[in-house]
Amino acid sequence: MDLSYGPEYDTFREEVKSFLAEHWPLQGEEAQQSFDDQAITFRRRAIEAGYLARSTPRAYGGSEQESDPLKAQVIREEFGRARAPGDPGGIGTMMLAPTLLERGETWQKEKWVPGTVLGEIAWCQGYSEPGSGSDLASLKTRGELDGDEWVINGQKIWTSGAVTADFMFCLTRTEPEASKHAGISYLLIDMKQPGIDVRPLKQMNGGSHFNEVFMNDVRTPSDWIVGKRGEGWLVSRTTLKHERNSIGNAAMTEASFKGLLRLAKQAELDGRPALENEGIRQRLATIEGYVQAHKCSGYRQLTHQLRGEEAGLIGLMNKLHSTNINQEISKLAFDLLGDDAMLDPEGGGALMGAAPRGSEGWVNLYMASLGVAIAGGTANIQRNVIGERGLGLPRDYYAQQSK
Amino acid sequence: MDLSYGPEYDTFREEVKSFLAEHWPLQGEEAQQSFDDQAITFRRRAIEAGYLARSTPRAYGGSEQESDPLKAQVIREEFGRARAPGDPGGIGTMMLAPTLLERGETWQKEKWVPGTVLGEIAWCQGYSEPGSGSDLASLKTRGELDGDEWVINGQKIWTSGAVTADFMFCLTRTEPEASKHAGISYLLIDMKQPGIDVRPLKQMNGGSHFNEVFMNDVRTPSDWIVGKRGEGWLVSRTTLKHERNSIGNAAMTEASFKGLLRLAKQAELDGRPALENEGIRQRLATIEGYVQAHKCSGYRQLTHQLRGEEAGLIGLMNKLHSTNINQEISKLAFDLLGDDAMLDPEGGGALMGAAPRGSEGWVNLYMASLGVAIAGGTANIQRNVIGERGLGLPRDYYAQQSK
Amino acid sequence: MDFGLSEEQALLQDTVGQFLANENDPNQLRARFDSEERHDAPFWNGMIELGLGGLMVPEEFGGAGLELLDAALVAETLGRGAAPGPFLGHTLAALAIASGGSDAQKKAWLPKLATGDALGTVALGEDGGRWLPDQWELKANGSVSGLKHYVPNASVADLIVVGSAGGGLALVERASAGVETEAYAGADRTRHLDSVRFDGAACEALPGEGAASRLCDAGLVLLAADAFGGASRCVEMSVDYAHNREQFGVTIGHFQALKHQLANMALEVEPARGLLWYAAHVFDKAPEESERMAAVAKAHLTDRFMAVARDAVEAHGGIGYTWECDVQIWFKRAMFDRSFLGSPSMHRDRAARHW
Amino acid sequence: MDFGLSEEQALLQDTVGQFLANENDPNQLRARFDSEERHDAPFWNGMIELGLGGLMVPEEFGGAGLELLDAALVAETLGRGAAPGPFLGHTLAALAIASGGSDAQKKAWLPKLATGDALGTVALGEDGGRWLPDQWELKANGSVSGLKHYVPNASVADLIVVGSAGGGLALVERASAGVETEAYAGADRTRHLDSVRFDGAACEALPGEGAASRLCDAGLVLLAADAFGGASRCVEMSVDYAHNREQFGVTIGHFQALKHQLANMALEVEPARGLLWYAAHVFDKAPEESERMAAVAKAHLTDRFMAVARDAVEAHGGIGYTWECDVQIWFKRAMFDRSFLGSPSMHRDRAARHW
Repeated sequence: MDLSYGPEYDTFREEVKSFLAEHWPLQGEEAQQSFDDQAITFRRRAIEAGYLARSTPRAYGGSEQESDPLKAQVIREEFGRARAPGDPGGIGTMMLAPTLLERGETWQKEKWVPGTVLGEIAWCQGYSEPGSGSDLASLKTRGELDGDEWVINGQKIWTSGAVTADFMFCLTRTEPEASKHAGISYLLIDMKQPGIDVRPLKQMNGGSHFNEVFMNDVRTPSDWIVGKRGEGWLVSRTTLKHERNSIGNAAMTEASFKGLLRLAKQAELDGRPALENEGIRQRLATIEGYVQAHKCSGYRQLTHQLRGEEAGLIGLMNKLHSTNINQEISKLAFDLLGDDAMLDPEGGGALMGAAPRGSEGWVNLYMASLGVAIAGGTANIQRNVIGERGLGLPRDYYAQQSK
Repeated sequence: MDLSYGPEYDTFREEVKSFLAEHWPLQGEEAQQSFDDQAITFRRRAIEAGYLARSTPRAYGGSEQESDPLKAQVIREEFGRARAPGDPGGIGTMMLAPTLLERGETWQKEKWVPGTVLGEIAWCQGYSEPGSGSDLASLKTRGELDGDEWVINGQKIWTSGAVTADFMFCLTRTEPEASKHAGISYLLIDMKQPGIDVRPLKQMNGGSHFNEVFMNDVRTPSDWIVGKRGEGWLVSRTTLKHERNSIGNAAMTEASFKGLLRLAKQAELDGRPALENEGIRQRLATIEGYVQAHKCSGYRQLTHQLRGEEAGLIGLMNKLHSTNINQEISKLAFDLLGDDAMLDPEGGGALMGAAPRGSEGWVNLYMASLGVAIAGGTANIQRNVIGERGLGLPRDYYAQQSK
Repeated sequence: MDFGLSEEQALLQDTVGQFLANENDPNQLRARFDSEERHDAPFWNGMIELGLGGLMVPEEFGGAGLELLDAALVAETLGRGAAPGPFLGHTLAALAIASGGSDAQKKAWLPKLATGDALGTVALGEDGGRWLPDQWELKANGSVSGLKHYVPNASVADLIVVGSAGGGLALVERASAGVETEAYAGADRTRHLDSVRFDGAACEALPGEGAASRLCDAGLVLLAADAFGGASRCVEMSVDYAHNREQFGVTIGHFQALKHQLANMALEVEPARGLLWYAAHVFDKAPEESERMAAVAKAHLTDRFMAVARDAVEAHGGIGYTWECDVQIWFKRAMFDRSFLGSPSMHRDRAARHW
Repeated sequence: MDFGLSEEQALLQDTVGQFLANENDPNQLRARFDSEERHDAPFWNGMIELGLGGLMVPEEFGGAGLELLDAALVAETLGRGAAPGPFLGHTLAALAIASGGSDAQKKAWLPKLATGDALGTVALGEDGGRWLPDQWELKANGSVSGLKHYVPNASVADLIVVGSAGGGLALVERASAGVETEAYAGADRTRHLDSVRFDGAACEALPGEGAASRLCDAGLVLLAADAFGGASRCVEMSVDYAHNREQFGVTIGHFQALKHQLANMALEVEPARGLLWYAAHVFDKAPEESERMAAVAKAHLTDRFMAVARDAVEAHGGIGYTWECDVQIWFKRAMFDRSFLGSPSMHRDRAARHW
């Protein structure tokens, strides 16, 4: 057991540092560009140097590096420290690019992957619909071939980033006669066309992270399909083989806890410092146990990756564990706010970030911790996954029937 | 809203008191009898006076009083204060006698009811089997008619009082060709015969409240059956129409909480009185909220009875609510025990009683609160009942199928 | 022995419930919640016409002469319907005058409050969560200066009952010189809060002893009642959703995990109904128990409401987290009920003093 | 960077696990648990033959020269198997001498402890939950008098390491004059406890500085390790039961409510594995973090074990509450782990001092 990165990676870290010292922030005229443009300029160089788009082939605009989760971690750490742009976050690099690389035609990869890994092209995901949450088999958005174009009608929901996205990858029912999963295709759609109506979904905290997307006779070329007709369900399940940031999540949870500690040190309860209250201190320390466990689980998962092993049970627990911890953090913070717990939340767009600084921010987190619990699979779905895939328990009857 | 019992019942209470002053404890020679015999002698008089066996017809040894839950409550209070024997507790008076009265033949009522309500005859219940917990339809104990006798073979479990019982009322599969519930009959069996082997089930706390009963060619007359052949399932579900003791349960919970308070006043935590610890105090006060709510729910349920109304949702919650409260009480007590929380529990036979006085008793409660959660339907079954019968949600798929 | 509602009480709840069904249906409620207006006078007038302005005002002064239990049943119904408006502060102001005012003060104010000609409120909270009589530091001696926080609907009130040092109460007319209100951006958009700064404003003490603690106990019970109504509604909304929303070809109420979560929610709420009744009942009939039971009820019920509102968001899935889903209205109402007049932990400590 | 076990460590766990599978199968464990004998010498000798007597004893003194992480992995495996015997006290006694003993003391005792010729234990607890060096009041100055509570297997030990006022440690031979043990009726029948009364017994101080706090930190980590192993086993037993027990024609694992309870149990346990490793790792490699992490790990893991043992009883239904069901063995082991060396709340307060 060794938590240091070892001399090889110390050397690598120095290389990354000198690259950054030379290339970020941009200088001279380049520094006058918009931030997005600066990011693209910088990423181009970082890809050339082998630091970004590491799993993407050079042919499609990546740097095609051997998989090395520890190098990836060093890069994240140093880029983070220098506040330099890393790989573009979000659904484009996380889901669309890997899917295209594994399943797409050559021309599709050439057309979309380079711009995606650079951050020039933004994507949104068209999976969920109002009538189908965890039950994708029931989706209703339909596409019909009209000459050499698909004509798409339907409604998507929970679509993050739809307002700014250039394209959507969209599960669409194209084979109405086929049953359930078998009738779905994976279509790519230009978001900047008439017939697409994006309506932000306002959250209870006032922010708007998600959208509804209404599609009315939306058109896309017949060959903007990934995989064959009716294979969309399979395509959407393409395994993601990127270098997962397993300890980033743990670091965020730790940052939240530190923020809670700061709050507890400042807050008063019944006229005394809150930290002197034994009930508060015990609750804090209990949360600390979970936070430390979560942090160490991050190390474990990184080690599994380094060794090329499956993460197993612990890999299935990340989301629910951090959700639970963040809920406990936000509840305790709420109790420390005193009368400020009646205030309107500071409705940021973000679902969850570092620890808030003011009362309204903590009220926001009190609500946002519920949103996070729901986004991308409710706690109950997470428990199904742990129970079924982790503990080998039988599948739910109704889900089974619906297959 | 009026929590006093009113003048009518004050008068009634005085009558009960003078009856008790005259008749309990027994005097002279009668006081030399065994306690069980004294109880029977006393109950005979109390029935004559109309204070016990109130819902049982005079023809079958009862006092045949009009239903009056408040009188019943006054009687319980005053008999309890005088430590005089009340109606015999347990399954005989609670389940067998009402079932016989509603479903039995006249000769059956005459034979068994009077002794049961007096406490001369003790019963045990043969429902659960090792392979069937909440799923009674799957039970395997079988009875075959051999001339004018049933011959019964099988095994029952969780049979309280089997060691001392005179008879068992036993669900038995007599119609093997009929499916599930339809093949079951409700037989009465003399427990004092060869072929019956009662083995106490030792609990984790060392006590033995339950038993296994093994039946090997056990015999009972062919007419010791309640209802028709194959109707046993229906018979076992005969509604109980006795005067329920809805606030007795709440009083026990309150007594437990008071015991916890006493413990908290005596205990030290990290060298200081536990009650000064804010965490402990908040936990105590949080429990108090539930205890008070439970107590008031008892008043509500009594009022529903007095008014002849259905108790509705609250009536379905009694057991799970008190189970939850008792678990919280025992957990907090456990935290107050310090190093004594390593001690062997005082393994009493009782599952739950008033608050323990010493550490071993609290350790016992810490375990017993789990046993109570399980006995007579686990928490999950209670939640099904609340969800299905209380909130109108659909029945569980598998339970439905098995009907 | 009768621990249940009388026919009159059931009728009172029905009447108010019917009024809300007509005048505060989901669309009307939504419009009020989203509105930037902080007071809806026509709606409040409707409540006044029902007699809700003077529930506990003695009949001789034009009120209904009812008890706290009745007012709590109304508060429960208002909480169930998330009724917007100044009922809480107004009712407490009237109670304060009825129980602590001089004859002249009663005559001057109670009829107006009962008829809605005057709108009352109470200014209790001070810096650092000092909500209760023995914590107040604001001095009121002929005139009053200083700051009160979280005063319900102060900007539209005519009369403010102000808590003062030593546990006293004083009347201040909002239109007087030296009274300024400033709006809070509170989460609960059904009951707006303002801070009130007094700068030498004229005030008149209420002479009656003990009125301040009666006022606070009553406030705790009314908050608990609102919380019970709101929590019940959260359970109902979640159960309704489970009956209607489908996944995998069946309504989600078929899923045992959700069914049990809903059962647990109901179990958190329903048994507390009697606790609420009891706390109101002893306020009316056994005042020696009132301080303790008001504290227990407020702590227990407002905590349950908040917890069950969180559960209701989860039970609604993604939609539960949106602004358009009504659950948020009750969620934010729970935030108000829980903090107003002091946190559950503060009241648990108060209840613990009686052990 | 490698936060995982080495091949040697995995092998060590396998070896101990295999030994337990052979020598402490469910029937053997049950016989030991039900037995009135408080020490099973042949079984302990088997563990000695595996080298478990001197895991952390330096090789020059006949031990394996391993670190706390290795000992914790063994303790985890023993916890998973609910292995009866004096491993905990013996290991801590050897560690105390190895880290705080004089050369002569090491030579005199370590080889014997490693070979099992002597059985060691530690006497730490005093009245009122005083478990830790800065709380000890027993005086040891050439001779020792006074009472120590909850000493593991004291009645069969040869050597007792006694904690003394000022945070010192001293060696006392159990056979000395003035040493008397008395059995506790502890719930955990796999690790028997005695009180030890010293009455002018001869003792010999360990000269090394800081050995007492190292001993206690190591003890906390070993308890956490035992708890992790036991908690994992509780989850496994419950999952196995859900795979086998049938109701309504299907295994009960089909019922979503139970499935989610089992998922929650696993979620309480599995993420704590890394915390245990980390606490052991910093004891070995970064002692400045050790006090805090040992406290966090002990509090967190022993609480999880107790909670999950309760859940396991419930997950087994009626049978889970019986003596014959093995769950109770771990339930009672959890009671030991949670209280021995001080409660979770005490250690949380200690961890909080580092904030």
